[in-house]
Amino acid sequence: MTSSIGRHRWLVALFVVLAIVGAACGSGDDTTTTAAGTSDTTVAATDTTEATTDTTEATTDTTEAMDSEPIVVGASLPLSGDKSEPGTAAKEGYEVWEAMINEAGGLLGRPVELVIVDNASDQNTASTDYEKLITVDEVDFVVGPFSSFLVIPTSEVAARYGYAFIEPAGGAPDVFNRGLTNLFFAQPAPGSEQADPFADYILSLPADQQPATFAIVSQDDPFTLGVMDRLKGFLTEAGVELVFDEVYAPETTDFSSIAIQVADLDPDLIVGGTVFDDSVAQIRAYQDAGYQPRAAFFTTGPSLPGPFREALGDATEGVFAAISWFPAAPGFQNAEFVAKYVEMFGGDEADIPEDAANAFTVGQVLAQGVENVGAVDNAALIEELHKGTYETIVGPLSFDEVGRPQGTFMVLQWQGGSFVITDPGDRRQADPIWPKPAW
Amino acid sequence: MLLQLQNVVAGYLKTVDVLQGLSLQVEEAEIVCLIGPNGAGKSTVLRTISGLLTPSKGSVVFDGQDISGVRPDLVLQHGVAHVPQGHSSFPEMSLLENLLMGAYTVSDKALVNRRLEAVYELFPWFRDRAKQRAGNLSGGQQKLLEIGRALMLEPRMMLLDEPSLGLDPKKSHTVFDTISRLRDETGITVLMVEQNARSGLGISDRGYVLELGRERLERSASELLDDPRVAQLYLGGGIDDTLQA
Amino acid sequence: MSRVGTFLKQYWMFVALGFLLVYPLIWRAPYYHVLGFNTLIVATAATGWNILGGYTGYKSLGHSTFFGINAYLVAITANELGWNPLWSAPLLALGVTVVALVLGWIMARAKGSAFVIATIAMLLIFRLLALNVKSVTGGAPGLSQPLAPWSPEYSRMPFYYYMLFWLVIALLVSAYIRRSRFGLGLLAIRDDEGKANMVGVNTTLSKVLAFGVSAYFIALGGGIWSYAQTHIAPIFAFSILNDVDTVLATMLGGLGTLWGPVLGAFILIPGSDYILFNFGASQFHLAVFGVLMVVIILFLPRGILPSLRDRLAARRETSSAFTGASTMEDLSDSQPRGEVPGREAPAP
Amino acid sequence: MLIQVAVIGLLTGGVYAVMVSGLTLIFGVMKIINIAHAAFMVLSAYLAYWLFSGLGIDPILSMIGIVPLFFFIGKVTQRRVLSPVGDDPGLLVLLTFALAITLEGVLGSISGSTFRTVRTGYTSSIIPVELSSDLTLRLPVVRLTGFVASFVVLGVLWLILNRSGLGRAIRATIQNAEAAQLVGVNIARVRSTTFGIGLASVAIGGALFSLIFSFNGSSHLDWISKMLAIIVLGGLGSLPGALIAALILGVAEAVSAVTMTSYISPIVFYLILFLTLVFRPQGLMGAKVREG
Repeated sequence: MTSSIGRHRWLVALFVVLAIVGAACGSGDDTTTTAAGTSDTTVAATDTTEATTDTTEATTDTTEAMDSEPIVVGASLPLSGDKSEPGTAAKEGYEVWEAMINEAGGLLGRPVELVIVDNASDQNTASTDYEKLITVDEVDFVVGPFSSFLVIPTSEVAARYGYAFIEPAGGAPDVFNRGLTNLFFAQPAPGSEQADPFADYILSLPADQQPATFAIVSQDDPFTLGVMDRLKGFLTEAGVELVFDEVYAPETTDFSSIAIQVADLDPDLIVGGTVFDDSVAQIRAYQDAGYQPRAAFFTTGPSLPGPFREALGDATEGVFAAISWFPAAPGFQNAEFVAKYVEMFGGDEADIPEDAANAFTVGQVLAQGVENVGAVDNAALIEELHKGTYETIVGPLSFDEVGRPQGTFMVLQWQGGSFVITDPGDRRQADPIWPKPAW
Repeated sequence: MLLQLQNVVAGYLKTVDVLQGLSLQVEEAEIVCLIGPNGAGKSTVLRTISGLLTPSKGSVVFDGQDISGVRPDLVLQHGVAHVPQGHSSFPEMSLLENLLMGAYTVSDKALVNRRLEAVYELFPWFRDRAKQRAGNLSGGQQKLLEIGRALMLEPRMMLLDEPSLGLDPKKSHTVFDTISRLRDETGITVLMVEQNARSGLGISDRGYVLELGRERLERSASELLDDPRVAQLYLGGGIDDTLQA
Repeated sequence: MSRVGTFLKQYWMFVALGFLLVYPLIWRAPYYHVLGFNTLIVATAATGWNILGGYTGYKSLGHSTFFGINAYLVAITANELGWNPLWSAPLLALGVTVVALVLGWIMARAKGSAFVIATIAMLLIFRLLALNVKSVTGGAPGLSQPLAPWSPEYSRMPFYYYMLFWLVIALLVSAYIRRSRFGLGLLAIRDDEGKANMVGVNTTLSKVLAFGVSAYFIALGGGIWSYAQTHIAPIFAFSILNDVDTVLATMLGGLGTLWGPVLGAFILIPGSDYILFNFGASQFHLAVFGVLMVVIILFLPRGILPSLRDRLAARRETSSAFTGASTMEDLSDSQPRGEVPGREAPAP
Repeated sequence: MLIQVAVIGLLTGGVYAVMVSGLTLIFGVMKIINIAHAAFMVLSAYLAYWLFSGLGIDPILSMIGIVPLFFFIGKVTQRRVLSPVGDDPGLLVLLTFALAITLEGVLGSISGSTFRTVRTGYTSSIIPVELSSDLTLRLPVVRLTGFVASFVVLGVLWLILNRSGLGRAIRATIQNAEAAQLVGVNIARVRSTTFGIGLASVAIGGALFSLIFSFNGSSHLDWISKMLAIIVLGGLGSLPGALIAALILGVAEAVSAVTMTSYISPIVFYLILFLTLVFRPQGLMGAKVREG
């Protein structure tokens, strides 16, 4: 008696648990399937079945259509963990896009619904998230996560199911050299080309002003190292001497030793391959060490105006960085984006993170691509994206065969408590200050 | 009767009781020795009295008051001091600090000093080595220090767990001598567990033989020393005991 | 008791296995196969970890070192030599086990907290090596490897069944060890290492072997994970969060029991995925996870299986209607003594 | 240049000493490795940051409020959360880890993930010390403040431990918990008070931390391994050991970053930690490690 009850209870417990898990997952499955208009619950719906259903819906008139089934766009973002800073900004960018497109009547006349999940900055979770978004929630489109780390494995998942994969932030060389044709990087240029316009500017200086020496202090990150490699090539080829080249681990927080070494060598130009908090830590360490370069460039950090200024105060003056977007940029729908962002998330427009703008760009590219295709059809969308040119807040974008964008970044410099665009010349807001004032 | 244990059940795990209904009593100013094989629960008896363990059944009554399950620091206030097995001095503290720790619960400084003098009188060499680190004392000296520390509270009763453990015969002789002398000079009651049954019983008035968590035999110390069964089982010395167990 | 009950009582293991075998066919979306695969990896790792952490009482927080090493070995041999991970993963895991035996032999000297921190240090060292030896590991960006050859629609199903097979093997090994003399020696070490030594258990050898066996199943999972993931990077391959999953699954289900680690994994992994997916819109899910963990440790410190058994044992004691042998022991496959390490005896 | 680097390292080491003093003390008394220690430090840093950015209170001043608060939190946490669990080191490590990620989650939910740091008027001030005509040391004021504060904190801790009844009870519990109980020390209270003191000291560490480093909710994971390394090298449970190890480590870290690549130095450093644990678990100072 005892034994049967004992075993029975145990088994019941197991089944209850499995049943709950199954039900929890299963229920989501059912509703989404219904939403997509297919009745086949056992086989993952293919794009074609969805496409036919959606095309018919798209023909109904607009007022009615706004009550129709939404077009669901899924993304997994690093909202916690290492990359939560830019991940959260990207989420805001996507949300602004969702709000704006719905106010404007939706996509193909249907409302747009975002499904954003947190991958905790973990590759494995990110991949699993996209598997779930595509095969269980059966979202109509997916858009990318944040950083090359997460883009690399997740774009493979999207490729496996034939989904287009437009992503806001993952421009390392490895992202493009795997030959995926469904991936599109929605920034003006591949990440590694970020510092190219800055190199151009340096080399355009008159010979007597050009720096003779420079130092590179970079985090070990595929994105920053990619940028550093190109910059190093340009400058050394032009005869600027690289006197110090240090790569530090991502968890490094104390730069005093590095700064003292740099101060000792006293190079004319300091280049930091940073992802944000390390740019602040580096600059503080250079201040402490008494190092005053003639120019300083950091990959990311100076482009996040609020926190950067708060952490450094007047020490920001004269610092250079590259940027794909800024609040006053002339890009398509930029003013509306800036206004909507401030409306939704508050703060000053100068505090809008670039990462939010890049995510918004993804939305713009997706929307224009889908409208051009005229249906929810990922295969057609992929083909379309390789052909067209898209108007975005970072300027017109077009993509090569592996999704590399064909544009350039801008150079910004901090002047008088905020930053201005100094290069390329056609977008210049103010002349660059050279050499930079002491920090 | 100063201390009385009745049908005490206690142990470390919920499922296994070491003491399985043990009863014993100790009279005022008596020295009582517990002997028995390993695992009989001798130390457990002391730990239950001093409050380190809470009995699940039965009662521990000291001087008419039920102290079963009372916290160790409060049992101490009743006047029961426990000197546990092995080294229990504070090795990084000086000898003096160790003694002062004995009077940790006493806030009256004058009283503490009076007691300190009394302990110095019993163990004059303490005074010379007051600044020495306790961990540097020899094993026998440490044991005497622990006894001296227990005396700082002027307890009415002292629980001693294997005071001769790890000491050579000469030193353990000194320790037993001291215990006997203490009782004679201060009238303190002693309940002691001793592996070295012959020496333990040698200074005791009475003894209990414990087996499997119960008392098997209760006799005067001299009767136990003469009992052939006890002699065969427990009087061979420490090493034999281990073999028996 | 109904006939169904009697049937379940006798064949529950096969019913559970049967369920796991048909699961991917019922839930067809590949996501469920990925979820199942991830769960099976943790269940297998936890079953292995339990041999060291549960039976022997040495709780390692750095065993994902071996997960990471094998993940890299499999990726490198697949890229450079074209080895198929399906056979290279279990084979290379044997090599990783040799490494584990050496490390275990070095660490056999450390006990208690020192052992726990030493295992964390071991993990950090290997992670830094993976980051730094760029010519072999590709550094921080990591390594990509070829996609599995089968069609995307079934992409994850083979991985699922493959891992299910290895979970069964791990359980057989764990059950065998639990019943062997070697296993008895491990339990003795957990209860009192000094005494175990005195009664003739070669404690060092036993600990080192337990260290190695547990490393094998964790390494195996790492190898297959690497293949399924197609891209690996040091911070994910050598992550203490992998250890936390493994340890938490074991403790949730029941430390030192045969089935506990499996049950724990089947609750924890789908559960945390659910939390992440549904409450993940902010860092709030971390707090939920943390509080959940605190609650489990406070209220179910011995895990689900032993707690259930206790409750039943208590009922048996109070109710005279219950007769018969104590079968709960076979259920959770554990002995009553010393299941709560550190609670058997007061600190010496 | 090496002298300048070493001096900066020494100042940083002083701050490390405050960060870890509570951790090693808690281990000594309770045999608990408090994985949440760094998370509590980040919590304190956030409080200091909020008080500074909201009310303009200097972190050094805000300690007056944060320290008693942390003492109280520590006492309650030990009583209500840690002590019911018993003394299994594995369980306790997991429990404190759970506390750490709970804190991380709560901080992340409240403040997002932006890295923060406190920038006071003296943040980038330097005190130049001229050693000789061609060697001038540049001492950053914040690090100097941290260094001085750390000695104040350690001095106070030393006084508590060696000149008070509570300190005697704490030391007695560290050296022999059972014997302490038997002379009338209320161990439960000593433990909760020690945990309180431990957190109070890390509250100070956190306030200093907020002046020197930048942090967000997830920062604690990077710091806890460094903290563990320091207290292990110093001998688990030994306060003087922790101080010496912190200073040595601060200097070694700074100097090795100059003489080796920045990757090699942490490997060497974890290797030393690993080998110390295995072959000399009593640490540098020779105090006995207590396995629990």
